[in-house]
This record gives sequence, structure tokens and C-alpha cells, in this order.
Amino acid sequence: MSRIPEAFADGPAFVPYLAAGDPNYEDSLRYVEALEAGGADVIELGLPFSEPIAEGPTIQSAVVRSLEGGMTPRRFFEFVEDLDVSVPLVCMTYYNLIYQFGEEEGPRPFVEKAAEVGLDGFVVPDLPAEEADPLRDACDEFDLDLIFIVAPTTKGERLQRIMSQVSGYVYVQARLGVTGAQADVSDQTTDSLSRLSAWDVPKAVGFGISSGDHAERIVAGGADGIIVGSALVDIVAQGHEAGDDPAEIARRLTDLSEELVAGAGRGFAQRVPKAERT
Amino acid sequence: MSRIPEAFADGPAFVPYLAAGDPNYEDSLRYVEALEAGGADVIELGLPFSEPIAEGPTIQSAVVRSLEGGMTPRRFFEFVEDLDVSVPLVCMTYYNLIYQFGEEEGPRPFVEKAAEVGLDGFVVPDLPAEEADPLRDACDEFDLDLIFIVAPTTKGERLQRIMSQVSGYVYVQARLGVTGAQADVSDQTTDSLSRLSAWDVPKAVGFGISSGDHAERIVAGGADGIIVGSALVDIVAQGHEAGDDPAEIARRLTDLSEELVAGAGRGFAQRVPKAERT
Amino acid sequence: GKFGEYGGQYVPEALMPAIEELTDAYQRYVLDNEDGFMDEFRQRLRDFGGRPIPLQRADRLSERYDREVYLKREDLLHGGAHKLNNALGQVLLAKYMGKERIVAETGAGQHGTATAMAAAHLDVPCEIYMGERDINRQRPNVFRMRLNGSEVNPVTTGRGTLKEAISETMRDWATNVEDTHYVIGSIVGPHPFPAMVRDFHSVISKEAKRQFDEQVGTQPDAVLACAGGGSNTMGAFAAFVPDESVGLYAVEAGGSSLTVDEEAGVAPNSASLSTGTEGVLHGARTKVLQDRDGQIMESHSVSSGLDYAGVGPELAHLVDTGRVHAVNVDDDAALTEFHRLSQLEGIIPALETAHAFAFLERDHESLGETVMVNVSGRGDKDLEAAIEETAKRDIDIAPDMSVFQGAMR
Amino acid sequence: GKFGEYGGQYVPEALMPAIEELTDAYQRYVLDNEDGFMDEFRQRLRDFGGRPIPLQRADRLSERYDREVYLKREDLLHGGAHKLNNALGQVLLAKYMGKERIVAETGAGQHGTATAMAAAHLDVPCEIYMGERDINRQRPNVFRMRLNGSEVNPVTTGRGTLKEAISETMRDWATNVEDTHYVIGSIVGPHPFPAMVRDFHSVISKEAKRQFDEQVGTQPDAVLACAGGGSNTMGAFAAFVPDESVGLYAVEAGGSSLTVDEEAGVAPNSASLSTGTEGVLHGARTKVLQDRDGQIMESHSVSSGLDYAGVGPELAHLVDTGRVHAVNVDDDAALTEFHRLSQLEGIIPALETAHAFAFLERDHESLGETVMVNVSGRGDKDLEAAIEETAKRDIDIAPDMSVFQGAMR
Repeated sequence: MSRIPEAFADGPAFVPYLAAGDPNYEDSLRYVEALEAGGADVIELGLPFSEPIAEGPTIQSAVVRSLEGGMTPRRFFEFVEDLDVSVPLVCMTYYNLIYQFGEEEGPRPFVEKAAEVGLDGFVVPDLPAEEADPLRDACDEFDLDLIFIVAPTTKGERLQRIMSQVSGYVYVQARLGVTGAQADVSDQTTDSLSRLSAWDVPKAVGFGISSGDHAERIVAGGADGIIVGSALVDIVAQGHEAGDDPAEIARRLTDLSEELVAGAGRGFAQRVPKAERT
Repeated sequence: MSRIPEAFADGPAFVPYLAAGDPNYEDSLRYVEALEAGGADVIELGLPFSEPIAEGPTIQSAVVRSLEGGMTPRRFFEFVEDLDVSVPLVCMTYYNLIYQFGEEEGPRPFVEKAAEVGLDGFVVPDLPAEEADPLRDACDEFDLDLIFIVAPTTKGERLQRIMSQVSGYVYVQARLGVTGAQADVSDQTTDSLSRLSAWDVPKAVGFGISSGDHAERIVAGGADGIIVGSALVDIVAQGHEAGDDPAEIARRLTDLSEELVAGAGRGFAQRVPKAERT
Repeated sequence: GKFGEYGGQYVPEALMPAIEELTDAYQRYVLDNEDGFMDEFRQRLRDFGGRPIPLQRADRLSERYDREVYLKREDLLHGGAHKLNNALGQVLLAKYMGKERIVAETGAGQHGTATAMAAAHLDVPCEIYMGERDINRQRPNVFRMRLNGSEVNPVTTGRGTLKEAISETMRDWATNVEDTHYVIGSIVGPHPFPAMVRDFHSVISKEAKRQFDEQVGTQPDAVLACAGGGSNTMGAFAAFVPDESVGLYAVEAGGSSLTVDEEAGVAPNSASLSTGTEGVLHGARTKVLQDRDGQIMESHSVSSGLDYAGVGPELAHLVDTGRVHAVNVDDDAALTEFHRLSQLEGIIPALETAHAFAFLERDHESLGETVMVNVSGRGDKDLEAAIEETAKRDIDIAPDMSVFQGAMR
Repeated sequence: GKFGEYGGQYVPEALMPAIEELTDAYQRYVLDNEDGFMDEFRQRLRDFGGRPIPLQRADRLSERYDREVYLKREDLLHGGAHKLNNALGQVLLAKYMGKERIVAETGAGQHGTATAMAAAHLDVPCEIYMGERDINRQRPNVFRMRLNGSEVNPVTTGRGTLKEAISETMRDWATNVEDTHYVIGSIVGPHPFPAMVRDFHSVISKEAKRQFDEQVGTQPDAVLACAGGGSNTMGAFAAFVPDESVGLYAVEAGGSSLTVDEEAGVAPNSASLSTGTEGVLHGARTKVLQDRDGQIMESHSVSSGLDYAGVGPELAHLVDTGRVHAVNVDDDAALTEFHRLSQLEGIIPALETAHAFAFLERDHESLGETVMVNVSGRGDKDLEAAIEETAKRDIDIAPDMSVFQGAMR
């Protein structure tokens, strides 16, 4: 069993995302480490794919920067090994990179290597449950989690099918569309969380969370964790664009992380009384 | 009866052409008069039409210059009245200008006015014998000649039809195509003259005659006259383009006319013995 | 060879034997189907041209005008306009006549491209005369002619447009008349051209009549077609002429104004049927735009295919007898309907064709229950011109073109 | 939803319900003709699109290659390419499904213009995603989409071409999935798209089979079609697949070379079937041009319509099973045949289509007595590109373009 479940055991989990190698290998290591400093419970590390069909403009740009910086699957695994963090790490990437890795056909070589470098699980946005069996099997073999995304449109039989395959946590997509920071929290989130209440796997909500207030409301609404990507990637992009000192950029990442953790804590506090009322 | 037949009575006739009003009204008067000075027996005066479909580039350009100088059918008649020449004058123009003139429908008003200003006949390149009855009738009424063009392709019945309508002289088109100076004399000319030998109306050959030598060969071949347009128009165009003194241009016109007349005379001299041999 | 007072053969004597030869060939091959000429023509129109061409109910126009609007889709003919009907017929006829060379004039390039296609298809050398100004305005069509292997000869006389190109082609024909056929591009010129070109295009109305029978069950109350020289017009009308219950509307280019500038020799329109007077132009007596002396005026239209100072003699006659209604719409109205048809029906019409729709927009209430509009050509050739002309005007329904980076070319 | 190992549905979870809904609609409307969907589709293809499209004997090519060469003239379909078969089918299906909005991607603009026409015709709001670079390279097609009332959304990510436009359209669909249908432009993407798009295009080969029966009396020995994504290819093959005696040739763009530059991530060709490897792209497992890590490479072809790093999964499967021959020709060969077809047959083909003719030129001796080439589109859209690319090369049969005053644009 992976280390992910325990990351959700103790209050709401903060799950930040950064693209590995954005904007370059060295700085990116520092930025990922800054997330742990800010209170990350799990970190999603993006392995960039040339056709990121599920991403909005912010993460697309991060992917381009990382690829231009020479990121490859093999470099990615070195990156994971070079990272000085202790929280569980989830690899977020697209299926073709998993599928092509290694000599053997299928996802097994990639998963094996991931386990070897200490990764804890995967999120694969273009791999629906229907096509996931080979990856699920490999994850089971190497004891890694396979996280699935549940969209606002995921209901009924589909939801059952996904929830029967998920492990680690379920990625609750807060609204329709692609990744990207948003000002508001969607009603769709509440609906999704209530549909998912029958399963006891942790529910982490992502897509559009950009501030402590957002985090607070989402956790207050029942989320077991918050996933934050674009808002953090924006800090990297803007700092990089402005030519800021990487140490300063890392500090901003830590600051936003702390704000989000604090917000999530406030939200959790609002929820406890409800639980006590039952 | 018009004055044209007598112009052919006394040896080969020289029939030069200029576009009236090219490049302007005043100079054009002088140029036409220079043709008579050079020995013209009949002068063809072009009344410019906007769509001169039978003309080559040289005469097209003359037409454009004349139109731009303000030439109109009414101005043309004034031009004829202003001319100080005594040889017969033939108006060469397209049928639409003849047809549109005056209040009354049809060609009669134009012919009446032409007779009034002293013109002697017409050549209308876009009016075949089949469509010529109204103009033929008007010419008969006012005692003007209607000259027809006979092409190298005009044979048999068509030739009969044309020759039954022609008066003044027949314009023998030396080769297929449009007007324009040419270096060679076509074999088609000889063929045409021999087809026409059955009729005793004067045969004037035109299209492509540009030198005394041409004129000589054509008259030697049996022509009763030579029609020269483009070679003379070229003198006007080049002189005008170069900004030469109009008096000098007029002199060149007279010179070329004299060369052509002399050539025609030489040709005629070669022909007389033949006649005596019969 | 006459339509009432109109028509005839006003050409240089050198051309008369060729015209007599053509008249004879027209009688034998076209009218009498000698050697199966018409059978081969029809088969090639089918396989190469794409006939039959649909008669389409225009659902959204029918709703807009509260009557049944049908489109005769000549824009779907190979080359993108009705022009191929005639070009293919004449090039094939030239082969039957043993001619070894084709010449043609073109204005906007539509007839030139159709002739070049037909000449390539039938393996006959072809030269196209085109005004130099038109050459540089209509690059895509020049490309197409050259790609099809035709020579394109620039005409530099005059304003360098269609009128001059016709004159120049006649000159070539007069020079090379023995081995050359002149593929004239409309129902103009000396007899037998107006009748022959009409016959080649009459497939439009013959097909439409049959399609109305089969698809609709009734014949149209009105047929609308734009009219420049008038070849698509007579093609769309021909089979309906005997049926007096079908109203025939020849929609001319009103340009920017119906008034003329005699001094400058310019008519800012191409409405020869509506405003022209009897005259002789390019071999035929017909209605022409001319000044009081008989000089031909420069015509104008936003649509270069309608931009001609004359019109087919048969149309002039049918207008005089009252069988055909000569109407006109101006540049602005035509541009507006260019946009409307594109948006409502997903068919970008030629600017020529848009004139017919502008008349429909204006006068539909008087046109009866069922209206056919001849979609004489597609608008791909007009994209740049239409966008440019639209930008000069305030046309409400026109789309914004700011999607491009930077300025328009 | 699989073709052997290929196909599947590799899409974001948010799209899965829409894809399930579409799969259901495909079954009911397309396969079972519920509510007469297919009847209406066929009628609109006839009246609006111009079907049936001719099967034409190419006389001069037949002589050149000493065998019977037939052309399936999809270039005559409304819009100038086969693309309307699919666009009209999908937009109509979207209406039957109650969708209120259409999105589509386009590369060179052919699918975008077809979708825009269909959307105008059927009165459905439409937005087209197009790479910014393509927008500025393919102005006429952008004009056409805008004229038909579609929005054109520039895609600025990546190289700004088709691959990025597809990704961006998927993002829009993922955002607006409840009221929006994504009209994908080829036999690519997640199931049911590859099967559905094939079915809409299969009218090409169904018609051709019937026409061979009626006009020729035999079926072809070989069918040639160019292959980018592969929609015209599968359309031309579909009805012939069961008949093993008909050789099927998918002619890919060999570009400038079949070798790849892994370092730069560039394949100077678009020959996914010939040189690609199994991978997952744009929702399906298929053959793709990718580097050893699985990153998709930039493809290349002189013909922008073939310039795609993937190919339809069904074609990948049929090539693996040996039923379809994957062949390819390079840019130079395609350009040469672009000129030859224009000159010999009077048909200016799309540069895509010219690839099929280049294979015919090269390998005709092995193709049997009777060959059909699918003329997938006309070349009007390619004039500027073809002239420009020709000028860079030494192509003997290309015409001289010096007729224009001054320099080429």
C-alpha cells in the first residue's frame, strides 16, 4: 500500500501541482521543494506531454517551457530522485508517454521505473476507466495508486466503474472544462461531493482553486483535500517572465501554499461541528 | 457620281490613311494636307470609334489619341470642312457611329451630313454586305461611294454579293489579320487580285504596305491603287512622342507619300508592257 | 440570325467565311446532332462537368420571404460557374470542325478559366486574351488558366478590361481564322454565337423544368437570374420562355448609380437592358451603354463578371417584347445579399449571382408562390473583392474580419 | 469501438458522458436511421451538396498509363472537397441530438469551411478553432468561414497548426460538453468518431461501386486515395473493403524525406501509416509520428491537409492486416502531378489529391487494368501555395507565370 492514504488521514490534504522542469530543471527542483515547505501533503508532478488536451493555457505554457528545457520521461525520473521531499508524489501525465516507455509493450516498464524512483501514484487525464486495465494491473503489481478524475458529468454507472478502480484519492473536477485558476467556486463541486459520499476514498477537489478563501469553502463543503495547479504555475510563469530571483519565486510558492493550507484548515473547522451534530 | 473613280483613272492611285484629330485637331489638319502634297489621290480619314475591332495596335493608338483630343462625329465634319485639300475624301469608321448620328433612325443623317461637308465615300470595316442595305441606299441617295473590303478569305458567292454592292473602289485586304505595317507582301494579295479581275471597279490594296518597294511590287502585281495607313500613322506617333516640330512631321509624311507614289509608278511601269503584249 | 431588330453579323469581312462555316457547323452538330455531337456534349457535361446540377429548396430564404425559394446550383458545375456549359460545348464543336486552336477573351476570368479547363480536357491548344488590369486584379483565375496549360495574353489597350479583350480576341481570330475557333463567352457577338451559346446553356432551364416536375410538382412562378452579357440568364430562361405563366427577371448591375457621365464616357452601372440604347457592338446590334455619338461607355459593377457595356441581342429583344423583365439592383444591395446568402444558406455566391438575390430581397412580394434563382456561380473568386468592397461600406450583416493578425492585405 | 488494437476512447473523463451519448446517437440515427435521419442526410447531400458526384473516365491519363483511369470527382461536392459529406452528417446529427452549438477544428481550413457551410445551412451556431499560423496562411478559407457566419478562434499554443487546434477544440468541448457537439474532421479521435465519419464518407465508394456497374460494367482493380487523417481514404475504400480483388492504396505525404529528426522533434513527412508507430493521440490508439519517448512530432507536407502526425485507427488496422497498402510520395512528385492533372484533364486538384496521382504516375504498371483515383478536392485553395512551392523547385512541366506585371506577391 502506498503512502498516499495516510497523507489524507490527518485533516484536509493540500495537493499542489507543478510541471517538472518548469522553467528549468534546477529551479523546478527548488519550487517543488517549496511546496512541501508550504505544507503540501501530496505533490502532483507533471510530466509534460506534447499534446496536453486536458490543460488550460496556464499549464499548457508550463508544459512548453518544460519541454523546451529538455524534459523527457527519463529526465523526469532523475528529477524525482533528485527531489528532496518526503511527502508522497503523484505523476500526472498523458497515457502515450506511459505506454511508450521501455522496451516491453504496455505501461508496465513505466510503472516499474516510477516505483523504483519512489513515486506513489498516477493521474492520467486522457485515460478513462474503460481503457485503464493494463495500467491498473501494473500499479497493483508495484503497489502504486491510480487516481481517477471524476467530472461533474460523471454519474450513475460510469461513476461506479471509476470508483471501483480508483485508489489513493479521487480527483474531483470542480467544474467542466480544462485546468485553470478561477475566481469562483462551482456549485458543481458540491453536487459531485454529494454523489461521492457513498465511497470512503478521499475526495480531493481540483480545477480552479486559487486562494485560501476558495480552499476554505471547498473544504467546508466536504472535500478531503484540495488540488491546486494553475495558481502555483502562474507564480512560476510570472516570476520567470519578470526575471525574478528563483529563491523569491520559491518563497511566493511557499506563501501561497501556506495560505491555501490555512484556508483548508478554516474550512475543516467549519465542518467539524456538522459532524458532531450527527 | 462621286469624284473617286476619276482619282483612279490616271495610273495607280495612292490612298493614304490618317486618323482625323491625331494627335490633335490643328496638327492633324496639317498632316492630312501633307498627304496631298505628297501625291495622294484619295485620302481615307479615320473617324475614331471606341472599339476599333479591325485595327492593329498602331491605329488603335491613333484612335485613342484622337478620342482623347476630343474628336467626335460632329468635330469630324468640321475637320473635313476645315481641310484644305482637293482630292476625294473617304470616311473610315465603324457602323455604330454612322447609325447613331442625328435624330432619325438609321445611317441617312450621317450620310447626308457627310455629303454636305464634301466627303466622297465610306469604308466601314464592321459592316459586311449582308447588313449594308440601309447605308448603301443612303449613299445612293446622296451620291457617295460605299467601299467594301475584300479579304483573302472572301470567295465565291460572298465575293459576288460584295462586288454587286461596292462602288468607288474595292479595298483589297492584302493578308488576314488587322491593320499594321508589315515587312513582306503577301501571296494572298496576288490571289485576291486575280479573283477580282472579272470586275472592273478599281482595286486598291491595303494592310501592311510600308515602303516604296512594297508599293512597287503590289502595283506590279495588278493593283489599281495602294492604301497605306499604319506606316503613316507611325510617323505621326513617333514624331508626337519625340516632341518633334509638326512641320517636320508633316514633311516626313510628304516624303513617305512621295516614296510610295514613286514606287507605285515603278510598279505600274513594269505592268504596261504586259498589257501591250496582249 | 436576328432577334427582332437585334443580332446580325457586324464583323470584319475577313471573319465572314469563318462565321458562315460556324453557322453551318452550329446547324449540323448542335441543332441536328450530326455525328452524335450533342450526345457527346451531354455525356461530357455529366462526367466532367457534374450535371445534372441540383435544384435545391432554400429553407431559410423560403422562411424569410414566406414563399418557396429554389436555387439552381450552377455554382456546383466544374469550375464553379455555369460558364463550362458553353465553353465545353464550343471547344468540342471546334474539334468537330477540325479547328486546331482556340482563342477566347475573358474579363474577370470566369470564361477564361472555363475555356482553359475545357481545352485541357479536350486537348486543344488555347490562348486567352485578358486585359492587363484584369490580369493583375484576378490573379487566382490567371493561375488557373496557366495551370490548365492555356496561354494568357495581356491586352494593354484602353482600360485593359473585358471590352478591350473582346476586341483583341476578334483581331486574333481575324488573323488566324482558318485554323482557329473563337470561344466567345456570352450570348453576344455575331450570329450564330448568341443562339449557340444560349443553346449550350439552355441545359440549365431544361434540367430545372424537369426537376420542378419531379421534386416539386409545379413549375416556378418566377425565374431570377443576374444579367451581364446574359449567358446564365438566357440559360436559366430558355426553356421557360414559351410558358408565359413563368415571370422572367433579368437582374442587371445598377452599380453605384443609373445616371451616366457623358463627358467622361462612364456609366457607373452595367444596366444595358434597363438604360442602354440600340447600337452595334462586338458584332451584333443590341442594347449598349453609349454616349449620344455612339461611343461605347465604360461600364461599372462591383461584380466584374457583369461589368460589360452590352448585352445579348436575344435578351434585348425579349425585354422589348415584354417577355423578360429588365430590373436592376445596386452594388450595395448585391453586397448585402452576398453576405446574407452566405450566412443563411451556407452558399457563398459569386457577386454576379448576389444581384439576383438582391432583387429577391427587394421585390419578393410580387414574385408569386414559387421562385427559382439561378445561382450562376460561387463566390470563391470574389472573396478578396467582396471583403474589400464591404469594408468601404456600412453593411450591417457583414462579419467582422479582425481575426487576422495585423492589417488586411 | 476498436479496430484490432486500434481505436478506443482516450479522452478526459469530462467528455466520456458526451461520447457515450454520441455513441448512442450514432447507433440510433446513423446505423438504425431513426426518425429518418439517414434519409434526410442523403437528401441534403443531394440537393445541397450535389450528389451523386460523377465517376469520370480520364481520357488522357488512360492513354498515358495505358489502362482505364477513372476519377471520382469529390472536388465537385459543394465546398470543393469530400469534407462536406462528414460535416453535413455531423451537424445534422447534432441537431437530431438537440445540441445547440457546434465546434470544430481545422488545419488548412477545408474541414472548417465545410462545417461552417453545413452549420449555416442547418442554422446551428458554430465556432472553429484554427491555429494562428494557419489563419494567416489560409486567408481565403478563413474568409469563407466568417462569411458563413462561423466564429474563427485563433489557437496560439504550440506551432499554431492542426494538432494544436484539435487539442484546443477538445478543451472547448470538455468545457461546454452539455450543449455542444464537436464535429471532428477526419476518421480520428475517440470512438465513435472514426466509425461515424467513415460511414458519412462511405457514400463515396458506394456511389462509385454503383457507377462502375452502370457506366463501366466492371469494378476497379485498384482504388487510390491520398491519406492524411484518412477520411477521404476510408470513404473511397469502405465499400470496396469486402471485395479482396480490389487493391486499396492509401497514399501518404512523404514530404521532403522519410527520415526524422528526433532531436528537433520533427518528421519532415506525414506518413504515419508508412513510418509511424503505435501510440495514443487525440483520443485514439493509432499509428503516430512520435519520438522514442512518445512525444508527438511536428509533421510536414507541402499539402497542409495531409500535414498531421496521426491517422485514423481503422486505416492503421487495415494496413496491419494487409488489406490496405500504405504507400507514399514526396512533395516534389505531388507538385509535379498537380501540374500534370491540371494540364491533361482540366482539373486542378488539391495538393492532397495530387499525392494519389503521383503514386499513379510512379506505380501504374502494377495497378491492373482499371484504376479509380479519388479526386478528394479541388486545388483553388492551393493556388498560391502551389505556385510558390513550384517556384522553389525545378518542375519541368510547370507553366511560366511571368504574365503578371512586376513581381509575384
